[in-house]
Amino acid sequence: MKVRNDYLPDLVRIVAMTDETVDLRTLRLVFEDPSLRDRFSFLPGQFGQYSVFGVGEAVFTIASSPTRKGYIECSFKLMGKVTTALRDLEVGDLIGFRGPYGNGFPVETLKGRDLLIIGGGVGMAPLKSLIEFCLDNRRDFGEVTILNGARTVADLLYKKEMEEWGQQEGVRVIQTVDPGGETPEWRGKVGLIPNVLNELAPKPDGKFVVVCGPPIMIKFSLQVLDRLGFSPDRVITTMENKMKCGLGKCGRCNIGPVYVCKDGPVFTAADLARLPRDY
Amino acid sequence: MARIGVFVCHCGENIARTVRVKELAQKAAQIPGVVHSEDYIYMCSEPGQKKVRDAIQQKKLTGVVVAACSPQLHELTFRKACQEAGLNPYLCEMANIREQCSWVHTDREKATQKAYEHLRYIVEKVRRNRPLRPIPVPITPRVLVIGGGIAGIQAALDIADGGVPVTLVERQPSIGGNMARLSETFPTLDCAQCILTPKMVSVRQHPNIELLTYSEVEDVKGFVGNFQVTIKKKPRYVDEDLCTGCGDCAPACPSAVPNEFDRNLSWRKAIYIPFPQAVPPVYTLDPQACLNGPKLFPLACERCYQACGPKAINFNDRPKIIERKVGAIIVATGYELLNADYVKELGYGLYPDVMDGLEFERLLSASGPTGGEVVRPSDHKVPKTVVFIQCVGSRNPANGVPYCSRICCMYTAKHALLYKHKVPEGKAFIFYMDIRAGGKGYEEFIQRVMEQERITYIRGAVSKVYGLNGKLMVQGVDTLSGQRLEVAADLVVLATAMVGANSSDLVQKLRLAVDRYGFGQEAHPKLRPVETLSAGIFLAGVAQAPKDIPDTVAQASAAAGKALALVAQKTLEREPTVASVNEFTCVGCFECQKVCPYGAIERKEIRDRAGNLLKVVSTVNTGVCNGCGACVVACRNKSMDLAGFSEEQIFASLAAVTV
Amino acid sequence: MKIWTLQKKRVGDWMAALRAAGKEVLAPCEADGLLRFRPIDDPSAIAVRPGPCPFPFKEWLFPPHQVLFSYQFEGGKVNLREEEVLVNDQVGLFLRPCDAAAIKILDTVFLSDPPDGFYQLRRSHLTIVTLGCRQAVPSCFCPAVGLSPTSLEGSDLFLWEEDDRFLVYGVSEKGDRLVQVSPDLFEPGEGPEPDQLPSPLPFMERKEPLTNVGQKLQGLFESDLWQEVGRTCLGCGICAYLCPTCHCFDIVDESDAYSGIRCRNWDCCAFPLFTLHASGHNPRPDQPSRYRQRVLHKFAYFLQTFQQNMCVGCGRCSLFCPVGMDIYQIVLQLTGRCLV
Amino acid sequence: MAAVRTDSERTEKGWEPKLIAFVCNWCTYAGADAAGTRRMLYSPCVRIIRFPCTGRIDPHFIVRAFEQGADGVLVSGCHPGDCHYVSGNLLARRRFAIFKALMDFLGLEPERLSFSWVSATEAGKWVEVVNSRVEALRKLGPARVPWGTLSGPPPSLNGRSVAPMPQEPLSQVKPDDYQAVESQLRQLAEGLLATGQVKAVLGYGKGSLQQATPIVITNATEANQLIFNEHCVQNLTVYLTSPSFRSLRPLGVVVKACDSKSLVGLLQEDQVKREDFRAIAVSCPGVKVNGRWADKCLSCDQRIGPIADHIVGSSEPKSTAGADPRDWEIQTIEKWAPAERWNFWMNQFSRCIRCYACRAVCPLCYCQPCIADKNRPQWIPTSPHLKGNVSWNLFRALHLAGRCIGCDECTRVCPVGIRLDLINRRLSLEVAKRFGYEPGKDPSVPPPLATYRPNDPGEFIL
Repeated sequence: MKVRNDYLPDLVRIVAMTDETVDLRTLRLVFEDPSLRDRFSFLPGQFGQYSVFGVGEAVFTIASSPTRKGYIECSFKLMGKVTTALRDLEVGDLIGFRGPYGNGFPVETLKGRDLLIIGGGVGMAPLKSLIEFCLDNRRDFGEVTILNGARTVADLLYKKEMEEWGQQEGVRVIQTVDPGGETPEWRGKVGLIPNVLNELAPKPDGKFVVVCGPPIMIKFSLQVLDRLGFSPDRVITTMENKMKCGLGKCGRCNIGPVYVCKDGPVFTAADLARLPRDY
Repeated sequence: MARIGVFVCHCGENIARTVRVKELAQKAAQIPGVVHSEDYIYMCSEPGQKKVRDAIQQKKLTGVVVAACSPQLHELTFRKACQEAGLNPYLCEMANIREQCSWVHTDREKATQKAYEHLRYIVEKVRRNRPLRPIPVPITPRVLVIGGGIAGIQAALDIADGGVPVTLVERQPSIGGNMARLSETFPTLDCAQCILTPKMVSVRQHPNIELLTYSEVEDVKGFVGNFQVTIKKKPRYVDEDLCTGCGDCAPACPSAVPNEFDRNLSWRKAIYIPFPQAVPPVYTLDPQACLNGPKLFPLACERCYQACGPKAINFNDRPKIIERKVGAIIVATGYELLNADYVKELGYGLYPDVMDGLEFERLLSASGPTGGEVVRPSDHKVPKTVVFIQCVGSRNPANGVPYCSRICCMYTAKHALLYKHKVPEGKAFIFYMDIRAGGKGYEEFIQRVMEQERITYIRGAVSKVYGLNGKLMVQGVDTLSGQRLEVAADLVVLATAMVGANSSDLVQKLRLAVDRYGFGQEAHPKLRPVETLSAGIFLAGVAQAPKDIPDTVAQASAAAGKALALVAQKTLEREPTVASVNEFTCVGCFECQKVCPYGAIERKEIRDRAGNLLKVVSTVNTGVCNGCGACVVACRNKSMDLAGFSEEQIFASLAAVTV
Repeated sequence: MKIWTLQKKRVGDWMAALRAAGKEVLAPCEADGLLRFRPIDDPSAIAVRPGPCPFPFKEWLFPPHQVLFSYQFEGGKVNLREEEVLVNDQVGLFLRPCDAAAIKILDTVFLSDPPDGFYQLRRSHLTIVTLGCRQAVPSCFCPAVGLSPTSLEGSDLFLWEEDDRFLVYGVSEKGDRLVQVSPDLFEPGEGPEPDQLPSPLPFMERKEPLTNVGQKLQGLFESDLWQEVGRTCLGCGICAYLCPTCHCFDIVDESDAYSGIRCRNWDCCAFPLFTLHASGHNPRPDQPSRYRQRVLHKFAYFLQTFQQNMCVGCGRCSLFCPVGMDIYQIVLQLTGRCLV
Repeated sequence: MAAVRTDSERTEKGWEPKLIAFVCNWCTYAGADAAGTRRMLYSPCVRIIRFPCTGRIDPHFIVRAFEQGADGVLVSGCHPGDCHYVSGNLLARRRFAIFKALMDFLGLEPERLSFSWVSATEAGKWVEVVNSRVEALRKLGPARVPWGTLSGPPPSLNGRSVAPMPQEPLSQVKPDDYQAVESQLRQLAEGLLATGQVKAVLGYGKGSLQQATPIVITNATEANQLIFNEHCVQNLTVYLTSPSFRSLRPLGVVVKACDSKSLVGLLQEDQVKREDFRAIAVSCPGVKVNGRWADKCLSCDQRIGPIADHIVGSSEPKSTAGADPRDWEIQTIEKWAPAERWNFWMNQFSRCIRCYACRAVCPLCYCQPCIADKNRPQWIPTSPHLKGNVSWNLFRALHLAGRCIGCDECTRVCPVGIRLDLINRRLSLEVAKRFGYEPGKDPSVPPPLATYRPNDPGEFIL
């Protein structure tokens, strides 16, 4: 008997790939099943399980915006078994995808607001989805400030996109690299994101902040935002715990009573403050 | 997914006769990851190779599999072709469908299937190959020679003549080694000193040779091409530059001790020169023998100082530490004579007139303690009957060493001959087990001694030597006649076994494998007799195994050639198929280190940012690793892997042949 | 609630009838010294001992190894093949009340949205026949988690041993249908309410309530006590694998170059790899923090999400722990009610 | 796995045996090439896989070959003394001797696993070896495929009662024997803690359900919580490598004679430093498992093990040691036909649930991560199906060969009762017989599989 099988992925084909950095690659994927191409919908911030058959699954956020139909994108960093296998694939190869999972960014709440979007390293991936969503629904959102950082100039993601975004009206892009990571041609800032944030000292004024990046960066950025007077309800971040099922069953990603895969990955700083430090 | 190209060779009819090559190429095209597949009559021909190059470029291949003959024949050919087309050569491998398939099977069906599975295995392997680059190892153009005997001298001269600087380290005050002790050399009976001394002088004068006598190797670090050597120069208490070797000091010295160069058959002073032709020709003050005591303080006697014209004596001399970087090392540490209990049973050490071969050499030598006159040490009388005993300790696994010392038959014959020449009326008896005279002119020499010199050869063993009424009674058995016999001798000369003089200390510093008799282990007993298991370290002379002077000199030149060939390159390119360690998962049990025959595995400390030691892990010195993979198997949690034969490759290969 | 009686010697007839009706009977039986639920034909093979069967029933609903789907590679293509699951109607016979209650807990996990198809299918084919406990073993602590030797939680039929017969309580319709398979074996009977049955409850020692410790335990999250209680945990998976409610799993691929399967295997929060990220970061870096997760998941987090504890007091984890860690005592110790 | 041929496929008409040959590059591969050059015909049923050296050939590759459906495996390399890498084949000889002994014990037909020395010139020998192996496989028929199935009902070892059981020499042990040790132990621990010689004492305390449980005492006043009795069965040395115990160094650890041997192993393998612990050796009359004297205690004649910094109680060897009843069980198994042995062990392994408790309690299973956790490649299938279970149990046994000191903790804790002790003991006997080595004696001696002797027995090699 065939059973409901949420673990069965849909086949997606790699139609394009972009090397963002030495160890970070973006894939553009198209569902094999033509009906799915139209039917598939998701929210910025939601994620999926990407399968390399014979190797396994890995979780990445969908890096493209739901407003851009017909394909999805993911950016992944060379880390373990699955990402290594993904790295060996070529345009035209088939992989599996199941999703979308998780809660996504609260785009309804964000509507009408000024946004401060802070991303470090591969943490820019979910933010790219959100930014593209905002730009595609430009009138729904206020000013968008993007603070993007990486260890070195070579480690910055979405270089082309950043340039395009920065040219849009009401969008400001600030880029920074860690001290020592700059090149002679570098015109951006030099400094760790929390420090740059401190320096910029944005005013809360009803702004919503979305922070995404390595745990240490999030930790210190939240502290700075707190000092700057941002309400924890209006500071939004995403968690990345180890996940297997994506369905709130396998017991791996929970932080206290919360399943990151189901109840997250998007949390407000206020939510996080209520959770045990088990991440 | 990978983009593999498969090229099936017909080898004329050699493969195509048995294997359906067209079918093979078609089936190969269906293997996941294969994007190009073709067959051709002679893949190794230039048009064949061009097919490979073109496909690499046109189809952007990430791997190449050539199904043809044995990789031993053409892997290099095809790898070169790949490299020319811009593909890393290590992404190309061969499936051997000729030697191991078409030539050994007749059933076309089964041979084709086998060829297909074999091809598929290589495809799976190549899919998981990583581009590798040869490991460059820079080479320091200097060679260290340890030991200044004839082997070390010859090696140093050859290398220096080749234009490469040499540091020659000798433990004793003078170079020359054991050969300097010899009287005349078999089978031609040239005087040892006469042929050795010019070489010793050349060593001293050669601009490319740095001679460090009275020095010892303290420490050796690094690896092939890059050894860092620390040498300790012991204090001579005589300034080598000021000393003219005039010898005025020695007569002034009131303290005399046995002269070790003469095997204690004569005396020397506390300030001495080992022998008149010593190189360097300078004196050495032996603090152990000096009246001032080993610390030369407080000074009670300064007579040598007073006698020394150039004021070369310096009581405050201190050891000097000399550091040298060298690219290769030649170990020419020579031999010692065995001092086993068995030797004592024959009266050695008990009766002064039982001596070993080297002592007898000194007696025979014109520069020896008696000026070449053969007299008994006990009473300085000329011995009328001399018994020579061969194989003392040699070929005697129970009480000595199991091997043949190789030179005793020859030198004993020489001893007997020289004795007979000096004491024509004397009687010489030789006890032997077999006569081994396997060298150019050796058998003739033995025959001459036996036939012309009226020396009595007795095939048999000696059980005991004891003193009776001023004579040495030699008890033995003539195994040819089965008779027990006893000879009353005036002098007994033992041809004692040779053992390697590699001190365990030095061996450890060099990470050198030696057998239990002190002989260095060569990398291959037949094909690489000069190399050791440690790349860049070579053996010369008796340090490797007992041998005579011509063999020693030949091997020394061979070692010099090897060392020269090594340092002649600016950098050394080593095969990149070496082991590597995953430091994250390594638990530091060092099982790998225990099984590595090359000492390529080192310990590495992993510390956190604060400097706290987190763990100690293994790390592979790629300059030393030979890629055998023993460590990978020994590693229980597979923190090790071997490039070119990785775990992933082997597992995938297995899946492909067993399906 | 309907009550029948069933003669013990007729259990075999009942089993035969159930089998004739196409049902598979799973009961505790012993093979090579190992006691676990196995499909059986012969009633004499049934081995019921005091206390729960060492190996819990969960393997029949949530197998240690479940193939989710398989795939083949052909050239550049991948063909996915869904896994067909063949399930008979099954009767779980002689589960203990704690085991039945545990299945209810698994239900909350696997049947809550989105339901797990594999579990759902098996669960819908399963009827649970529980045997009340006339005797407790020292490790039992069901009263401490709000259950009892006569609890009906999760049961479809509840049996009570009385001399040569069983009192049979019909707890659910599903259970009643089992009686209807061979109604002549069951005589209508009378009996006390299950909680009035002469169970060993009054004599059980381990009944200090663990039902309302969640808040307190969570408050201890940063406490050093975890180091103390968790230090001797060896990180083996016995407690989780023998626990009737633990349900963590791993998803892995097994393949060669040409085909493979994706499957779901039991996993355990005590294993170091459980939460290890590919980046090398591990939110629970040591055994005490993993043990904390186990305790908190059972007695705090699950409670918050599903309003019940994830522990049924069967005591298996404590009894089979290689180093004698007793979760009952440890929770008491952590919440300051026990000094041992 | 889909790739494995089913039994029916394999027994169809036209079945041909499949022999996988693992050969070294320098001798046998060249020998096989030579056979080709001379056009010597041999069976096409062989598949040759080239390795740099027999020293690179991991027993696991052989297991994998069988797992994937090979009917037989042949390993071939250079004759002793000819190894291109000096000693690879000599190390391999030791490894394979043990592996072969293990596979024999598990019931793999001996003909399925062969070893040979074939030099580059011995083309004829190569042909002969391959043909004879293929013929042997043809006679045996297809391997039990997929690897790890039962081909019939497993025999039972439930013959313990009829076994010639040794007298239980431990019957004379009295409670007093423990009590004296216990009180001295408390005194000693108190002293060690009070004087700061150790930061903590790891010993046994009273458990709530089990009669003894490991406890950590950090305060001299708590020393009276330490107990020592016949229930103190756990081997506490397992904690010495635990990160949670790092802050407690130097740690006083209570060891019985058998546990003390694992300290030797840990020192030998650089896992503990001598200064990090003090071994508190308790004079042990014996311990019980499930109410019976532990098997290991029946033949134990020591009260104090090799590493003892402090001795509590008598160190006199016991005069009453008897035989180990497992030797009889091992003999029984060895009398069975291979198929029976195979079924016995497959039945055992089929129960494994991969809780890895055997690994967790083993003091010498300290690898972090373990090979079972390694997924590139997946050495051991993690699924608790028979194939993965066989791999796991087989490799744990191999990794312990020459290292297992026989504390039997793995067997004691196994929740499904797998007789790991029989496998460990069988391999220990093999190591002792072949290499004259006994684990847990001398930390300065290299473990037997990390070394070799030029004249090690190689009677199993063609």
